[in-house]
Amino acid sequence: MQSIQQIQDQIIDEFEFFQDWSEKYQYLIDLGKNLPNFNDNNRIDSNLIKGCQSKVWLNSSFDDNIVKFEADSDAIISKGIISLLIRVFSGHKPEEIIAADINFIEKIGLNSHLSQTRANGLLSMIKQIKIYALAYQAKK
Amino acid sequence: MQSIQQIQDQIIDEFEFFQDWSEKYQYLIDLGKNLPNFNDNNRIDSNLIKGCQSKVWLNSSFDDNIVKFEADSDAIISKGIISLLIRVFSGHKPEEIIAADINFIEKIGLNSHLSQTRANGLLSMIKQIKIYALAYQAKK
Amino acid sequence: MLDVYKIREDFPILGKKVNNTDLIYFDNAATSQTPNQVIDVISDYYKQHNSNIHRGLHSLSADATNKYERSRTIIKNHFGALHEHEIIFTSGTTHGINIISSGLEKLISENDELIVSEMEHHSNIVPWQMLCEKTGSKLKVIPINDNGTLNMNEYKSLLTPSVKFVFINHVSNSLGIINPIKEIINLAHTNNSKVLIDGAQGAAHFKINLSELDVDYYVASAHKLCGPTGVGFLYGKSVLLNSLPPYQGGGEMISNVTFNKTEYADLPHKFEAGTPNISGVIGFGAAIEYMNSIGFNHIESYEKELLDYATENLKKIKNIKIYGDVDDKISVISFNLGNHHPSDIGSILDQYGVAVRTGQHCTQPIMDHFNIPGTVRASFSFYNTKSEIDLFIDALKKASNMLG
Amino acid sequence: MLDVYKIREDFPILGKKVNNTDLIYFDNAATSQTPNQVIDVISDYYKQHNSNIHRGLHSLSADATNKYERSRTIIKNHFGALHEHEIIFTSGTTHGINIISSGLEKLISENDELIVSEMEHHSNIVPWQMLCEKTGSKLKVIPINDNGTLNMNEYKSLLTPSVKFVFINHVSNSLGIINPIKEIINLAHTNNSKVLIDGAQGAAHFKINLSELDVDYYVASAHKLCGPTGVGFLYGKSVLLNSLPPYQGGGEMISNVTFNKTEYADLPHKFEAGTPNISGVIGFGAAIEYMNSIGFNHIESYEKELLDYATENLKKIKNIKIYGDVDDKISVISFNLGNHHPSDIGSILDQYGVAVRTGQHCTQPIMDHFNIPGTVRASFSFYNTKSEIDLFIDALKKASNMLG
Ligand SMILES: Cc1ncc(COP(=O)(O)O)c(C=O)c1O
Ligand SMILES: Cc1ncc(COP(=O)(O)O)c(C=O)c1O
Repeated sequence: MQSIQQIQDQIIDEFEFFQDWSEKYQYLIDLGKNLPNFNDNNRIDSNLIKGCQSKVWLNSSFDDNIVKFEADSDAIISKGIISLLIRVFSGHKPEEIIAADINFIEKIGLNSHLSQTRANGLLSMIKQIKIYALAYQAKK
Repeated sequence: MQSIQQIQDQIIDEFEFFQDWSEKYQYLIDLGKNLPNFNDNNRIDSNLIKGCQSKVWLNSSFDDNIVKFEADSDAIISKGIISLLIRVFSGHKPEEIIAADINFIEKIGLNSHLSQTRANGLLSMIKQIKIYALAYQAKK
Repeated sequence: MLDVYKIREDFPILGKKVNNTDLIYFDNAATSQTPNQVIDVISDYYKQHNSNIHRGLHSLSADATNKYERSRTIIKNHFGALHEHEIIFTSGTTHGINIISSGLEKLISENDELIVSEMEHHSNIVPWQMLCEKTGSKLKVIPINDNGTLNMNEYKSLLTPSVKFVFINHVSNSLGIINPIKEIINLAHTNNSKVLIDGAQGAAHFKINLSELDVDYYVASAHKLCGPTGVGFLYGKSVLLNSLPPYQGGGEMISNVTFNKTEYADLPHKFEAGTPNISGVIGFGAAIEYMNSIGFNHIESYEKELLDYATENLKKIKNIKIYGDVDDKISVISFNLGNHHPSDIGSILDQYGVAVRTGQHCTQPIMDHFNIPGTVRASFSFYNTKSEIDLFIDALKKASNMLG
Repeated sequence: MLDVYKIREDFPILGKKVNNTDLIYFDNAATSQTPNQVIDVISDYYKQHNSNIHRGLHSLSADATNKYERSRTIIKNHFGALHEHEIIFTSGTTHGINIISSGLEKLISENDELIVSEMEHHSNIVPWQMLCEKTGSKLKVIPINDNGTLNMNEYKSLLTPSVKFVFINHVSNSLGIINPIKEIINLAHTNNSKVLIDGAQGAAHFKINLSELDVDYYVASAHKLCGPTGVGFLYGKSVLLNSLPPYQGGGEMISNVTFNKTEYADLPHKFEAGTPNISGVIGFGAAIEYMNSIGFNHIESYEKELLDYATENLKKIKNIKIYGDVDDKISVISFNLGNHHPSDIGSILDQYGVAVRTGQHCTQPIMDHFNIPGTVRASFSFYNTKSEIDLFIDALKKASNMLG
């Protein structure tokens, strides 16, 4: 299994191929479309993340000291971003998630293409992911 | 007895002698000092005029179809201005007072030497004088 | 006729580039842009006239006071109020509504009813909900029809004797629909109900005469009228404003203070506690003068032209759904494209330099009515052009392709 | 050291002529003047960044939001708050006080007592009188000593267990006296009372750290801090602000609206209903940065120098009476000359270009205490000079001669 940093580096490499914002957006849209189906039972209010203009649901599970995430959104670009976050965070130990320094978003130049509102949504997602990890670590 | 307009014209003539604002102010101050004593019994709240920074009392009497005014203030420049107003208005018939068009203040250039706050106070005084005249006319 | 290219020179921001392309600003219903004529008046205020107002004896203060009060006269004249003191300066529409809702606390009781509509901005819903919570009175809601207009029959049947107040927007901010406020006011008055009109969107697009309308209260914000942020006005009939208690306590709004007894000042000062937004009020006056120099009749007809042009061309796009597509509208178009989320459309349009608003537009009940998460809202102003609309529609088609 | 002649170049208004003579602006306690660094930021906002904030997806809105929130960070850092959301933007000190007084309506009851002082500004008296009227609670008043300072012994004896709140100004606006707020806060906290400090005059003259002071609420206005009109801030400890109900209803301050139930947003939005004074907030941030670029330590020591110089020279004038002539003061001098009415002095000084404030300064109880109709108040700022003070004293002597 790759480390969180390794995954981020990989994503950064992938984005270097894109010539302009529209290719990046197209890639995010495609990622969004291919996000694995979300379990309808988890599409509940308590899984909603505050602070996004679109609805974003995030669910997590913990098994064998590994946290897994699944997520969904009613907006496709949000789904694409979520897909990247899941790729980065899902399948790691709580302590790794808590310690992770998330730098790929800036490096792939997504920051400047995300409005403040979207960027806040993204921060809320990362915060929620870390809160889950903290909760699982405390449970141990 | 001169008309209200004649008295105003006289005041305008007098002020033409003054070279600058300080002479005008000195004149007002002297007028204020020489304002006849105000009857202490009339120094009551109901005679106070609203809208002046200094306190201004205005009292009136009506006899033989003639309105007489007396006034006082705790500020000397206000007293000087009041003195001019009394000279203009006191001793006239209610209908003359009501109809009077007060133009001397602008013409003697006092406007530009009176702050908004003072000018408002002046307007309040004239308004109160006219209200008294209206009341006496109604009584007839 | 209006020379739009000449007018655009007054608005420096319209020459701006965003995301390496020309800005196309179609978010005018959220806030309008500000011409040099207003920006310069504000700068000039700070460079030449800045001083606290009303109580000062010195020349600078007299100067600032005159300018501030001159704005009150400009606004009184423009909106056809009878007296200067019927114009209360506020920090905006929301503040104006809250002055009234807080003032009514003592005047509304358990058995009274209030009416709002389903198409109100949250600013014209939440204060009345708070008032109802405090007083035990009941809030009744006029539903909208499926074309977005108010259901006037329902309004008539809701207007029962216990209704004390009706709160309606002049123009819906999310749909652009112009409400028949004259009829709404007349019906209410026949029923002995008072009316507050939320004019946040109305005041900017046509000239109105408040005393002829016979409206009881009217509120608006300068920032939607080419004016600065942080200022607006509340109009109220003298007799009504006089019957309300003051809103905030502070300097300006009192005439006498002792620890035994405090007397409140007369209108308008009673509602203008503390140092006001002096530069904002002066800028607001300049904005009204600027718009009048263009002429509201020209603004109205040109904006109608833009609306018709955009509506016609948008309708050619497959799967577009416009909400509130009726005749009586200001230049606002709210739509969705297929099943795409409005935020996806908005984000891509932004990359093409087109600024539109997406989401609920602070009118969640409308979105709930149509069962949608929100809309894309393009709102045009008299400084926008048809070629900007062309570029917007182009960008929209590209967004549609990208989203597939 | 501070180079006052260099600093004066930042303030265009200081070069103005009034009544054919150079303006000498000594009315800084009423409102401070605004440097180009702030004026330009405001113009630039309207020329390059104007947009409604927070809910917009487009770049311009993101840009305006970033600038607005950046001001919150500047103010949080400058005043030593722990969190951004402890800084609520208001339209000024008066508004900030009213948010708290209205918020306490449900939290204060008949048997509670509140403390203010005899030296408060009306803005820090009237809201509490209104609160007492609504709740039946009692307002107790700390008297001042004849030198103008707070009677701290009386304060201690007023601090009984039923006292829930203490409301005191940091610095008296009419006398300039600096109150021992650290001691006032500690005594109140020992008594389980909360403290609101009215910092309208304090914030401008020295650097303070709100979390170290452990104050519960603090309010101030930008227009007294080289900033624009119509903006200020309310600081409150998170846990206290969270316990208060919202003040105004409207957009921004809610997270969910239906006609059945409305949920309020988190801090700071809960208290920032409606479109805020965006350009004002951004200008406020610029003003704090400007003053920090000069340095509050320099400002403080230079203003002290001006105060001492003016006090020394004023005292040489026959029949002058200074109110509040104590050591712990900001650069404000309140005085009367013989029996002359302050407005007579003020009017003549104005003819010599000197702008001072005259009257009660919204502190009628202090004037009642000294049994005077008002005072002449000269207040100096870091951009004033000793030669201006010389001219002022000259003019004062001439006024005295004229009045005889
Ligand atoms: C001590 C004090 N409190 C409150 C205020 C009121 O401030 P504002 O008018 O900015 O609301 C002032 C301003 O004069 C003041 O000096
Ligand atoms: C119809 C309507 N009402 C009220 C408001 C609130 O105005 P403000 O935010 O200026 O207080 C708006 C602004 O979006 C509006 O469009």
